[in-house]
Amino acid sequence: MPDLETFQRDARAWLEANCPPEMRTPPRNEEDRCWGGKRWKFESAAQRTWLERMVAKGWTVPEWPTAYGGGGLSREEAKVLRAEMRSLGCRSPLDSFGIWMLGPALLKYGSEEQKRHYLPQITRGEIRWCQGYSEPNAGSDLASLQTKAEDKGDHFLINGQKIWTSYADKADWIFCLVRTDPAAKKHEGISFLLFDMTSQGVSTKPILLISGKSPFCETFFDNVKVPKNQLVGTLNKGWDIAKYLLTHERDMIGSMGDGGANRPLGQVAAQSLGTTAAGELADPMLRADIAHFEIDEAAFRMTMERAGDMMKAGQGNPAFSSVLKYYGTELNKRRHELLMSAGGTDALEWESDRSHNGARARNWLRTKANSIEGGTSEVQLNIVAKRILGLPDA
Amino acid sequence: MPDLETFQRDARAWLEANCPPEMRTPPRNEEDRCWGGKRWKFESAAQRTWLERMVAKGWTVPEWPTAYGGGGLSREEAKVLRAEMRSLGCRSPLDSFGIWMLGPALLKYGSEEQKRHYLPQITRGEIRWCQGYSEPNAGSDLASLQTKAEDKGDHFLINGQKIWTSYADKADWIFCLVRTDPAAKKHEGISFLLFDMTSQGVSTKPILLISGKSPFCETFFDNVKVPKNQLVGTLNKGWDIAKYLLTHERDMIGSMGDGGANRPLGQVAAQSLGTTAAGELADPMLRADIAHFEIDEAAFRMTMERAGDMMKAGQGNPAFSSVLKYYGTELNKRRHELLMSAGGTDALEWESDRSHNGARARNWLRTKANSIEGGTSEVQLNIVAKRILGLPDA
Amino acid sequence: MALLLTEEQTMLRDSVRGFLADHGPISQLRRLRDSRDPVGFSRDLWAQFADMGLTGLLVPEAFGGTGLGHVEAGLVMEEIGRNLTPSPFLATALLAASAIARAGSVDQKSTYLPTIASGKLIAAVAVDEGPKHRPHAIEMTAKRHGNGFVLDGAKAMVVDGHAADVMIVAARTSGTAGDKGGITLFLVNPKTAGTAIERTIMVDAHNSARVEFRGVAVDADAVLGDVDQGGDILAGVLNVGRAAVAAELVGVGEEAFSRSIAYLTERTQFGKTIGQFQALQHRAAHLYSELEITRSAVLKALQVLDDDFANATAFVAIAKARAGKSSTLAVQEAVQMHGGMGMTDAFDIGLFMKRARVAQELFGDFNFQAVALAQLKQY
Amino acid sequence: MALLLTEEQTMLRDSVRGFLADHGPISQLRRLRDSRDPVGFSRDLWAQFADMGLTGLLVPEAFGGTGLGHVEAGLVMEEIGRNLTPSPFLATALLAASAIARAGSVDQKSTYLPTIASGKLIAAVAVDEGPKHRPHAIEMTAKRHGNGFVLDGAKAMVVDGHAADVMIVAARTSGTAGDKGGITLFLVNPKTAGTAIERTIMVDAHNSARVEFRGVAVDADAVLGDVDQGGDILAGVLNVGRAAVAAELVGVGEEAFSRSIAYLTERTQFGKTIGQFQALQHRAAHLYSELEITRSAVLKALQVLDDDFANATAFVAIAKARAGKSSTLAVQEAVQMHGGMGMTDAFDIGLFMKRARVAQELFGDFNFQAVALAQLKQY
Repeated sequence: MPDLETFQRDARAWLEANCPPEMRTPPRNEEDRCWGGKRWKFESAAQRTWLERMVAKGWTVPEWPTAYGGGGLSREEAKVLRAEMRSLGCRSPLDSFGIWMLGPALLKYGSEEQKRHYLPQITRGEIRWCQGYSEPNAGSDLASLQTKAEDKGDHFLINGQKIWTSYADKADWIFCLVRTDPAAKKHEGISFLLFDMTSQGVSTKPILLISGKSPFCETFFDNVKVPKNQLVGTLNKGWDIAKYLLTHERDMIGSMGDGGANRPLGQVAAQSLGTTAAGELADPMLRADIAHFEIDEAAFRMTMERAGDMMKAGQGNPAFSSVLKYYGTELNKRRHELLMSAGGTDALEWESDRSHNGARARNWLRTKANSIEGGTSEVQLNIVAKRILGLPDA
Repeated sequence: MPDLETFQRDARAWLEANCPPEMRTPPRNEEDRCWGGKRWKFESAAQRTWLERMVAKGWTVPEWPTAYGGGGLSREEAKVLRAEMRSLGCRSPLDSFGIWMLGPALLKYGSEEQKRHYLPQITRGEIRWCQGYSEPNAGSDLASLQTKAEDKGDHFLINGQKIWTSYADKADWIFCLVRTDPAAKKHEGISFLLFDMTSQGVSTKPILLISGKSPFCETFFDNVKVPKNQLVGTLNKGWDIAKYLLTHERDMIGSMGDGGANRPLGQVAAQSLGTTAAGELADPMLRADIAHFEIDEAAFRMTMERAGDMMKAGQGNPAFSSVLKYYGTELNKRRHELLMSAGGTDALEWESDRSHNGARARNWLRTKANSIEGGTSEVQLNIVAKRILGLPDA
Repeated sequence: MALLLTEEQTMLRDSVRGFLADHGPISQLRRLRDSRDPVGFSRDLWAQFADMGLTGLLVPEAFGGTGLGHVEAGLVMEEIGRNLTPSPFLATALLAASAIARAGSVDQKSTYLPTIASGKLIAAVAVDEGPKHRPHAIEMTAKRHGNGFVLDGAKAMVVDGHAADVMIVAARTSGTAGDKGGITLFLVNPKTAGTAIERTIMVDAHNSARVEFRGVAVDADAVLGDVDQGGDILAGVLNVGRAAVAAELVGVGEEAFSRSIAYLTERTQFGKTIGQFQALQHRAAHLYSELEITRSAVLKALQVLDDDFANATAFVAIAKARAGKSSTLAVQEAVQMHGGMGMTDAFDIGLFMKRARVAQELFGDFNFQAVALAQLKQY
Repeated sequence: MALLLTEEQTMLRDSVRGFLADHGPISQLRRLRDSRDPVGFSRDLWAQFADMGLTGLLVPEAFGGTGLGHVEAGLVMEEIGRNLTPSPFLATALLAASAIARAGSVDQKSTYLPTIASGKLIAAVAVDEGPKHRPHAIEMTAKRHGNGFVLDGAKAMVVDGHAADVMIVAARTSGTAGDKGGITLFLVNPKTAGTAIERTIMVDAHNSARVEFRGVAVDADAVLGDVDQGGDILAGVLNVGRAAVAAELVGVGEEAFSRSIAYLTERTQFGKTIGQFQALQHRAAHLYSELEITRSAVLKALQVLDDDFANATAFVAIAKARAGKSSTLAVQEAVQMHGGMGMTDAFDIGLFMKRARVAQELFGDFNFQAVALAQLKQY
């Protein structure tokens, strides 16, 4: 593939010339990640420069069509680009629910007018989006959502409440599931709307988690007016879009459980607990648990690899992502339980400098949500039982 | 309690005088246990003498009324008697489903005439009984049994098939659940019948298990005539008797998981695998598993003790026996998995003298039935969820 | 003896249960935590404990206590666990009182036990030095100096160390880290020069401190028991602590469980009460079995401490191991069954998970107890 | 390389799958078992293996083989596992062929490899001496005597040892039990005086023997590889064996699983197909996940054996550990889900449980692999 080699050489040269050195180090904290949006304050000139240059190339979204501000790259080219960015240590120029979630949905379900209007803004990081899916009384049964949108002629009138809205307090716009036909069956009266978070009647409230501060909010809608042209797809067919996006989200969360970049647990434990004269971890029972974990984790990483290869080869069941989500998140919880065990009481300090403000404990607590968010482990097991194993409904 | 002390002294004196020395050693094999019945061949004169003497005292069934051949002892006296027998190492004079199962059912549900007829025979070991409950298509759903008993005026006509009938090929009579009203709801058309296994139309076939030979049989009924006075309790109310007996059976099987008499696993494993210089089992991962098991096993034994004490004190939920059955059998399966692990390939020999004809492997395989027979683990968990935790039906 | 509570014990449990639900509920823990209370427990509640005779539960009647036993101590701990009540009960009324009552001189008993029983004295026991409970690994030294000793070393995870009026400190008078012998216990006034106390804010908002001793001089009569013989006393004290924390974990686990069951019968999803889903029913039933089996092991250990204190180690190890494991399962299942709500600080369930994690470490986690048992059983 | 089968590999799998389902099904195992067949495998089937080129799968083409790789070997083992086919494939075509092809002299290769490839020679590898796989614990000695060696010792769990025409025997030429060095491999004719073979009837009705060597004299050219250097060759052979048995366990586990799923959709209880019960659905879905994750690990190990043979140990340990654990879960769940029927000898499901247990032990059980991995990772 001579073209791909040329592309690789060119991409590398461009990255070397254009990626500021400060943007070639891993983000140290939340602020080092660029989320964009109307209220965004760049951390540094380099962060701004890097975003602007990548936007100009269309490489904040390398595979989107150039007509909408994308890079127009093929899947293979995009893969090469990502590999080159990784090899140079380039940071992501823009993190965005617009790119990860809304964009794919608009590309598939949006009108041409909506694509031309919203997608370029997303690629440039001009609008920061949040996702209005979950509701307090819905939980795993997402489709039972109650936030209603009444047809008022030229606009919808929105009333209701969302929960687990990530960065709702920082977002400019929301993509939101609402009930437009309360009389229909629960999956058939839902629509997918976009609207401005500064609209009259929108308010947000951050959620404190057991691990401490979080990006999550409760979001309230009190007689919010939304123009009708902000409906995406067909009225009352929003559940199709939701399902499409949920699969995306599942893949993302499942892959977080990979843990490939993490230090081997055995080493971490040996550092805090020491080893015997024979070089064995000083806690023999913990050693057994860690060996068991590392076997499972390694095998899971191989499964991520195999699932990726199957996808590329056009093999495999799409519901397999539920296996990855289920196992990956349970594995990640196990990892953090073992880290806590290795850390002992040192890791239980919540506010000291010594414990980096309880970092290990907070991470541990945070992992408990892994098997809840993006579809609970129970929901994933239901999916596997039905869509892969073909077991009958109850 | 001066009376109890007197009883203890007298019982001990009697046992010392009357229990033949050969009957004061643990049974070495199946044949050493006395099951009685018309076709019974005593292994030794001592076995016969011991049975006859105990029968004469009513002590094959110490707590049954003397009118029916029992010993008429109080619960406390019976406990003292058992303790004295244990302390002298006396064998059970008579093993019998008549004593364990049918007797209690007759005492509770039988007519006075039936009690006077059947119970003394049971106490004397004259009739060997088997239990006709399970059917091939029923399984956990015992009440869906299909063996039918048609009312033919002076008798019932039985047609159908039972499975898992222990010692059906050696038994003289059977106590059997049959469907007497096919039109009624499944729990409401069942009756409890007694009949002679030598009746025309009864045949049996032993079942070979994965562990080898077994006492279980398939039992077939082809137009078997049963006189009507052999119905126990009310017609179509046999399910009440069945439930009563199932609880008995559950307690018996649950208590088998106790394993109190077994050698500590750690010692068994250390014997076959050796220990390190530090005195630790040479397989560190197996050591971890065994320690975990022994903790659970010890705690389970304490729970058996507590459950017994609660029962005596009139506290506790009768459904607690499901906890014991569930946990005890799962624990016993774990024990045998660990024993196999400690035994390695030596324990996998199936026919050698070295392996005592595969004794360890056969026991291991046999334990797999523990969580199936007498109500599966799944059924026990359903019972706990509903009757103890009060969770709603699906 | 029956493996059941006696009538008196049941009455005590009921009275403590009602009392703590009223006066030491989770809202109190939240208030202490959110206000960053410098003491971290309620002194009022402790005074009420004294009025009820609980502060002197293990103190002999001759020294002003109620002279009850370990089963009674466990009952109180269980209710403390159920309510997540921060209280000096564990360190002062159980650990310190037990150590002094069993090993103290007549003078020491007269000095400390009545004030513990009256609720006037807060005490702490300082054993561990690293992140894991390893009582034989003590490195802190006590060197003879004149008539007394000089203490040097640092202790971690000293429960109530920031509030203690007296500390029982385990230091090495001979041997080296890893030796079972050579440990001596000292009664130390934390105001003594050279003592530095840092209160550590823990994940569970319960109280703990790190304590440094730099050339801390103590008199010879500060020795509790005999020089070099502290290991045996300590073994007994730690067994009391393990059984007590196991009882607390029973309370933590069962309360988390009963809240989960309540949630399962309230919450609806997909048109059903989630408690109708069989997969959750079976997990709940399994968890119930685990908790009941743990309850037996804990009661047994407490009874053996009462009846045969010197031979309780295996029973206590089984109890603490089981309590750590089954309460961990209970809080994990509780968070998962509560779904997203369980992840919020506004819900109580996360507080149970936090406390269970700390209590799992206290006086040895599951792995510690399992190794101890394997060693006792010689494999 | 993609972690998938290539087109050629998929074709091979499909052809072996069809072939074994027809010619090596479970009924064959039953017949061999119930007739107490003295050989314990079908010589006809082995001849057919030769016709298909499977006997010489790891034999280089220059010596009459097909020169395929470990992934292909794994595919055959998986189908063998699915059908519980007793076959010399593991010991002869994989272990012995691999050892001789990698370490043999030109003479040894010319002598043995073509006859292995043609299906004429049955071989066995004798390593373990005790009940557990402990390759460093070898005590059997080979003492120099004239130009050759004299072998003394006893081997256990020699797969196909009763039928072998040649045995590769690991013995100690220096050092003592526990040393990693000092092992030498010998090619021994089992008819040599002093060799006593006892066929052992195993729980799974597959073939194994115990072999005793009392003063068995062999020539110098019986040495495979170099004297004292057999440990490295053996490590490679054992890795091949581990990965192969892991692949067999994938077949065993998945077949037991798919039979369970079929049963769940057929059997009714309480008016429902039992597959409708959510508790069973979740257990089935969990088990499916475990098996799929194991499948990845096994394929990976086989690929690494093909690509980087010398560095495959960690991958192989992971594969064998996972395969042992998840197949054990699969057969346990299978028996439980089949209820009483699963306990009868008349049903096949128990045979899967038996084979899984033996394969778990072969070349190291889960615990052995876990320790190996911890040692490799230095903790």
